[in-house]
Amino acid sequence: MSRRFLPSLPLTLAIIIFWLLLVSEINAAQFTLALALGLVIPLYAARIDREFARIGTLRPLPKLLVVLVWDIVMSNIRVARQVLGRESRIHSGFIWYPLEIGNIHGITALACCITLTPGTVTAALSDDRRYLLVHVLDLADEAQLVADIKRRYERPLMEIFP
Amino acid sequence: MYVVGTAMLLALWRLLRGPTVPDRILALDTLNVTAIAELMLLGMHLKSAVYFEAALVIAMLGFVSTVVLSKYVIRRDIVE
Amino acid sequence: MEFAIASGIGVLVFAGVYLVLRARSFDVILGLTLLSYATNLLIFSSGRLTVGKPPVLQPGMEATLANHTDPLPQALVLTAIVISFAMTAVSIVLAMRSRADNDSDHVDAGDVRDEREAGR
Amino acid sequence: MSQLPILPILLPLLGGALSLFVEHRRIGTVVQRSVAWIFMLATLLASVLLVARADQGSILVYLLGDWPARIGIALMADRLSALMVLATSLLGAACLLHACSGWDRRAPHFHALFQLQLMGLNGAFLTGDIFNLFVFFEVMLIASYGLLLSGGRGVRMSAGLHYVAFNIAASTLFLIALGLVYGVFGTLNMAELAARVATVPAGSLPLAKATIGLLLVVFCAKAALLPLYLWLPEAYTRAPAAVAALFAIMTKVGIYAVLRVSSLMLGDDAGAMAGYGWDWMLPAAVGGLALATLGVLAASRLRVLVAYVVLVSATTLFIAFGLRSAGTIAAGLYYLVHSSFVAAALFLVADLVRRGRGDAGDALRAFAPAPGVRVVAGVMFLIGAVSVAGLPPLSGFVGKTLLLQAVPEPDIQWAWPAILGSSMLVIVGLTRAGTRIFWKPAPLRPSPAGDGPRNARGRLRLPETIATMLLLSYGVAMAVAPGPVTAYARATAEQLLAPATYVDQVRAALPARRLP
Amino acid sequence: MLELMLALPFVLALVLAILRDAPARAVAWLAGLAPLLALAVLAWLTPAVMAGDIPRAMHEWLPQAGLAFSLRLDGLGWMFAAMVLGIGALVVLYAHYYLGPQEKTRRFFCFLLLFMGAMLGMVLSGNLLLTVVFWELTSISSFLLIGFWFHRDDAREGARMALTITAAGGLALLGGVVMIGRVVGSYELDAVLAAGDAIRANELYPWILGLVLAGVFTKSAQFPVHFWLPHAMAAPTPVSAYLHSATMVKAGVFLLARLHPSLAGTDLFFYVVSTVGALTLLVGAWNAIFQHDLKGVLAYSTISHLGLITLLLGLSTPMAVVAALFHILNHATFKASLFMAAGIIDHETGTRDMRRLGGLRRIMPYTSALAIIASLAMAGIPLLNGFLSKEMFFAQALEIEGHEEMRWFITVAAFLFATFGVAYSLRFVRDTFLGRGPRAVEDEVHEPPRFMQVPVAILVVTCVAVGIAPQWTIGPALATAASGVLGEAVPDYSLAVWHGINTPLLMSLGGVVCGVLLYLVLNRVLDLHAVVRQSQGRRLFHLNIEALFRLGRRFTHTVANGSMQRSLLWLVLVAIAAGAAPFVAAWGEPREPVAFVAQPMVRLAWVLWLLLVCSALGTLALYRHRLLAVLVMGGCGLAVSLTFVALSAPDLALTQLLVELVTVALMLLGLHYLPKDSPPERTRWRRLRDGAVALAAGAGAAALAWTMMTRPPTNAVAAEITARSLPEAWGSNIVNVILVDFRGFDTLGEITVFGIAGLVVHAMLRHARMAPEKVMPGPPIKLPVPADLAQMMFPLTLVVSIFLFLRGHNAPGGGFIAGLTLAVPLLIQYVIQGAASVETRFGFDYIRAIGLGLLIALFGGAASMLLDLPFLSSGHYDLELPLLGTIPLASAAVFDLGVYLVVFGSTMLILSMMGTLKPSKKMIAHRGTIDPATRSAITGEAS
Amino acid sequence: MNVFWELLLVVLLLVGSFFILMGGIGLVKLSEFFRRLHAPTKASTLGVGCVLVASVGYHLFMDSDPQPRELLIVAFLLITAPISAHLMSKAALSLRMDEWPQLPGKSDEDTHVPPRPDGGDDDGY
Ligand code: NA
Ligand code: NA
Repeated sequence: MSRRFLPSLPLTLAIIIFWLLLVSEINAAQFTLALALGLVIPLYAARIDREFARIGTLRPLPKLLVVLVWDIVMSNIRVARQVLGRESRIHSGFIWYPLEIGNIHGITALACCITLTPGTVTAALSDDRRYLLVHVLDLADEAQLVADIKRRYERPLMEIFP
Repeated sequence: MYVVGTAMLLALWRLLRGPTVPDRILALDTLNVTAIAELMLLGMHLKSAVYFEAALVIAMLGFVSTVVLSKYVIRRDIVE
Repeated sequence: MEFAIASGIGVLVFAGVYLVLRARSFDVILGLTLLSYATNLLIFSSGRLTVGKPPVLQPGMEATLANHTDPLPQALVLTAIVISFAMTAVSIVLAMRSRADNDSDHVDAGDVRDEREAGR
Repeated sequence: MSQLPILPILLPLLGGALSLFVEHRRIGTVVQRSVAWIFMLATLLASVLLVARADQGSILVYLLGDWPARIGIALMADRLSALMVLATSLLGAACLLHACSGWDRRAPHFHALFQLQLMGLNGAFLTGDIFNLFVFFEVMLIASYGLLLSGGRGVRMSAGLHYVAFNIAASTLFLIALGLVYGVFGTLNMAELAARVATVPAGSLPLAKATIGLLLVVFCAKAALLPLYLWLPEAYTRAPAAVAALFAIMTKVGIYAVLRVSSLMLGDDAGAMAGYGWDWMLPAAVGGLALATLGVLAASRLRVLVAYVVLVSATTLFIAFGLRSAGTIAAGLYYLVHSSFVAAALFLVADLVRRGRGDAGDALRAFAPAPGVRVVAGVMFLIGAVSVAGLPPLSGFVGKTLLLQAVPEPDIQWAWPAILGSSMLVIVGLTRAGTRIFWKPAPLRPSPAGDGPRNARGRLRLPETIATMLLLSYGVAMAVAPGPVTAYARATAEQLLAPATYVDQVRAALPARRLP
Repeated sequence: MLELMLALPFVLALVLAILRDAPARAVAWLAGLAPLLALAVLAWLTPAVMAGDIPRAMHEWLPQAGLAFSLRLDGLGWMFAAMVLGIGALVVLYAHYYLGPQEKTRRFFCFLLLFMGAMLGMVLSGNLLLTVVFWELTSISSFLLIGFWFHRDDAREGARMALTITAAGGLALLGGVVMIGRVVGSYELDAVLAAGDAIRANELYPWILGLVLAGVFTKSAQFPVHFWLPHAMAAPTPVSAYLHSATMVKAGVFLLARLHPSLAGTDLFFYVVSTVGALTLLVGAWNAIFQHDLKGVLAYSTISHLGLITLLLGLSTPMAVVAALFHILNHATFKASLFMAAGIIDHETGTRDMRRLGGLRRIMPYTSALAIIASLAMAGIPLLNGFLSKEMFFAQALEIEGHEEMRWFITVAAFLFATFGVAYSLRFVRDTFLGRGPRAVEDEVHEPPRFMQVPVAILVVTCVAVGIAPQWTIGPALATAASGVLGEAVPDYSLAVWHGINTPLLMSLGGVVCGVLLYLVLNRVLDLHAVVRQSQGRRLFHLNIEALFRLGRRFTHTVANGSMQRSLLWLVLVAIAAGAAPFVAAWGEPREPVAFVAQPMVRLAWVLWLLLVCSALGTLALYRHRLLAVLVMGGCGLAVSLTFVALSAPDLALTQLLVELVTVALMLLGLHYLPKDSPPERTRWRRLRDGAVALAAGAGAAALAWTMMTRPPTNAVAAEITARSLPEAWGSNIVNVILVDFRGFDTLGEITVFGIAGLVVHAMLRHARMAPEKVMPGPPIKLPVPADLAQMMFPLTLVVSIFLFLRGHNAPGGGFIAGLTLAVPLLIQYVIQGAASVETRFGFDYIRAIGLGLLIALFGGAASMLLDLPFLSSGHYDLELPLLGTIPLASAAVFDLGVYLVVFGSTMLILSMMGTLKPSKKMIAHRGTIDPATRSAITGEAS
Repeated sequence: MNVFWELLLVVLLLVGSFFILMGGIGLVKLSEFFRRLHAPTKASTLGVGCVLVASVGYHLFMDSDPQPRELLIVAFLLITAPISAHLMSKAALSLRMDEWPQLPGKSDEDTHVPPRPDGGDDDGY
């Protein structure tokens, strides 16, 4: 029943928050409207969604976010240095990142994390969803990088998207 | 603002210069992103909130042209 | 500012007209699109140029043209944009069909074909 | 508050929207056609009422949104508008009838597009706002693209491309002109514009002239005046019959707009702007007439010939209106209505011939169509040709005589030879076409290439015949009882030559609820 | 009564047209009924006319043009009416026997009655415009009659030639008549006839005369346009007997007689008319001698006699007019009978070629006798009617006063006329009826059915009767007719056969003798049978007409070859001219300085400017590589959007941005089916030309924009809108208020356009068979990561869309923007997930969405009409809800909802149609696949 | 307090602008597509993020529109940037830029896609 009328609670919540942020006023009317939207839109969105997110636990999320923001800032600085510095010192290249996580949302989130962190960008996902092709701006130690990604992002994500 | 403006010009240079198609797509994408920043700066400069919608729409949908162009490059047929 | 807009319009018209006079349907469509940018700018500038005074009324700000730019041309441009978009869509599809049916994307493809038929 | 002026716009819109709901294959053609006819007849009724109201002499001003005309949009139903709307509806009814013989099932969305085309035409005739005129131009044009292209293939597509691209370019120009109009005059209402044109400061005069000049160029392009007529023959030739027939009124929209703008803004009250543009338009009209006439002679297919006949009538109208006297304008209006009907009828006849001759189409060589078609089509062609060539006793003669009579003394020396000479050559062209199409016997043994009558589908469909006859009968009626039409045309011309009334009526129109 | 008389032929023609399967005899009876009944009416009116009365009938037709349906029967009209109807009745009788059973007699009689009616109308008409109407009707109906045997080339050509020439004359006549109307102020014949002096004194008189005479001469086959008449002989003989002897060709001289009181009496008239008449007379008579075709002889003889009549009318003396009228009657009788006889001969022997005929006297004695008598009348032999009028002509020629040279000229012409007339009559008689028997004709030649001869006999008897006892037979009629032209000025004249021995009689005798001699000499010396005379007129006409057609074709093909490039070039050129002309014209004039303060240009604006200009030029530079051009144009769109933002137009910027996105998508969708790049230009010259044109256009546009912006604005309207927006339209976003309220009607039209665009695209693509230009090998790619993200975004964009819609009235947004904001994310779904996958999940009837949107907008606007307010009058209502507080509701929002739906539906319809085209397998193979290895990274295309 | 916030805003703006500029410079300066891809997509993300946060703060204090709506822009950017990057790199890969000889400063390692560790075949990229 609840799947039918409430396909995705996170989505509903997101919509409500989203709406209230958008209108930037919190009163009864707007809240009712937000609620209505939050209930109705997922029903329609469900038609497009192929695989709805099933959330395991949200516990690792805060830590993941902090790590991510920190990484973004740090690697941004690094990239900035690289950009300003001499280009010949950069050694970039592709690596195939072996995935453990199988949930497509997890993969997506991981790909996002990799891409958002400067210095790495996901270029492709293999058809069998077992490898991510990652381009690395400055490829110093391939194994180290893979291990970092696994530790910092993939593990927490596997908890969130089992 | 001028800094961002400069960034836009750099992107424009890449857009016109190429050399490859993805480079130009990238430049267009960058133009979009810098435009958002520029709009917000303008909003601050003019103390006005009416630029929000424009920035929001660029942020939300500006990537569409990137997606469409890339897809064209990949497959020629953008809706398969 | 006025000079910039006027010259921008001029450049757009220049590029647009040149492309409109090309022989291939797609080039013509590109040209028409550029021309429609120019048109939009021109209509827009008919309300004269004002920076930072959008025609959105705010509480406490008197509803006069001192505080707001002329809204009418904006509405006109909006209509113009929509209409030219509709026309662009139709012309693109038409270019596709003409290409598919007449085996050429030359704008005068039909004539070429007619002549060929007549020559038979 | 009378809602009459807006009905010819809203009814087809409603009809078009509803058509979209009933056009599913399951619902069946009967329902589709019923919807189409209900709204067609309702529009016709509204136009008749509108003419009746307009003929009382006052100009109906309809303030949309209850805003004063200067800040909102006003519809203006004067005699001219009402006449054009009625002509459109009459023509539309016949075209619809013709289409109901089968084309409407082959062209997707035909009924919706058809109704919306009527909406566009009526809107263009009724609006009193120049930007709104643009909008309705576009409604009309895009619907015409649809009607032209829907269900078509092959060469029609490239002809369509020409038509569409040219019109888009012209519309772009229209927009540029409109931008200038607002920038220079600060208003879009045509009556207000008329008032402001007269008081334009000397410093702005060249700009104002350029603005109005560009507007006129656009309208002339739509009206297919020299040298902007090159788009017309192809487009009209390739269109399906019912659509080509409806297109007969499309060039008239451009002429209407020229007449409207020039009578309002370039009239005698317009100060330094009075008469601007006509110095160029009259020679262009004469040149256009010459070329159109040559086109009639050159035509290798009946459709092309009729398309050039449309051009001949359009350019003749420019001459009539360009002489700018009440008499010539009145004659021109009569001629306008008549020529729309007759040209439309000829398009339908051409289609009959095309079908009746199988592979030979409507080419002006070869032979007569199948006997079943030949007689009826021949008689209808004869009537149409006599009308359009200006031979008595049909409407063309009346129009031509009125025009000849009204040409002012000093202009006789060029206007008469132009009019009579073109008539003469049109007769030559039509005679040749008629004798070749209806009088030439089919070869006894069809050649193996297949251009014999083997493929002829020599069967008349009743709606087609009735539709053609209906159109012809409009013309015949205009000839048998020309009094009302000419009287109306005369009154219209006088109304047009007194634009001050128009301006005053607009300014005097008060909103129902709002402050003025 | 006059109406009845005139209506009879038309009504019966209609009856014939309607009756489908009537037997031939009934058809003939019905056809004959028209002239017979009309004759009865005429007879009933005759006493009054003879008494000098003029019966009239008057009905308004088009008073504004002076065109009235007014009929009047004066003497002249009476004479012609009698002739038209009398000979008409005989022709019907004759034709019934002439036309074979397989002929379409019904149609023939229908046309014939039509013609009879037209001719009758012309002679009865009391209004000059009405005369023109009937005049042209005779042209049209004679065209149909001449072309009756339309399967024959000569019939078609003859008909066309006749129509072309006579219709041209008709147009000239129309011009002349309208001029007469200008001078006189009325077209009523009475007024015109009374205003002769005014007409002759008017400076337009030469024009009037020229135009009217052009009509007269063409109709009556006068030199040099006489050549149509012989070619009209392709008509069935009854037609020739009727039209080309008695009626249609007489229409011209009728009109000349009719307008004689108004136009005649000047030197110009005298010289022109009599010279043309004299020339025609000679040319016709001379040519008649050399014809081999029976009808050819008769046709040229007719030309000659028409020339005589014209000449007489040109002489203008009362006596000459009487002679003209007399000769009209005489000629009608003998020529009609001769034509009929020729028809009988043709009918019976199968040929009209005199070289193959002869000796018919023995085979068909009765017909021969009649024909010989009629020929003698034609030759002007005494005791026949032709002699009398010829005598009068001679007398008039000798009596010309004041124009010595004309007197000589015309007298000589008269003598030659007599001579030639005798010669060709002689030839006609001898070659046909005398001598050896017919050669190479079908056997069994015999007399025709008796009733076929009756009309001939009647006519011949008339000839003889008039010739013997003119005063007794024709006197009253002639007097009546003459009074119709001359009024009170009818001279005393004697219609006696014998006037004593005088110069005219001697001339006649001399003519007969010379004629016989001429014939003998010609026959011996030249061997008449061997002379083949080409009609120069026909050849010239043909050449001219063909030249005309060729000219038309050449012009049309060079000017209007259907080239779109040329159309557009002209449009641009004309626009440049129209824009520049006023400035060029005002170049030298002093210009007042304009108080103009430019907006300051910040450096950032230059960035935008650079972006705009560079990407515009970039597009231009890269246009041949289409993908790149689209890409760079994206920068252009962005620049325009940002310009709008910078210049205080957020709504515009949003719209431009969204439209830009969709446009790029559309272009790429289209590009899949179009060649990847444009071939290089053909010629450098063309590039330069277009470049120059474009440069001029660009400079012009910039100059116009600059000039406009430097003028002080006149924005009272904008000020009023701004002030009234919130209090009266309840919206803070003035642009949106304008869109849905002040100028909501524009928006209604605009969404209609948009909706139609969707429909058009749908209609064009639904059954289209298209093949992509090139296809990539391999299956469609899957994009799981972007798909997942996009899927996450979709509900959020939906929220934004609703937000933009709801807030639009007070902040940037509104139905249009919101609709696109909804459509674009869906487009992304199409792109990333593939169309099939989206459409199966998100089945949406876009067409109905468009319809629904239009309906909602319509009803939203029309709601106010219930309150008797105009369409689109906005209402405003604050909905008080217990928990939620006040919710403002504006009727404009309903309208905007319609906009929203239409925009969404139409955009999606377009995108989905373009995205889901299913190409045919065959066509893919035709165009081939792309080898990824050959693609260039620079253009993205296979090289 | 105010000074502190203002200072923070200024710092945010400076940082944001700096990174945006970095993106632009990187876009122009770097020699090869995949390297260029790094610079703007992320530098811009952080840069724009900073600017937006600054904007939120600014409007909060300037009281012109004291709402944190700009955060939504950040959210959207974070979602869309990976999509763009992903597709652009796919596009670049599909054009096989590694086989294109003339790029300046190009080294093999940059554009050479190593074989999959498990030897799997992946044509689709
Ligand atoms: Na709009
Ligand atoms: Na609007």
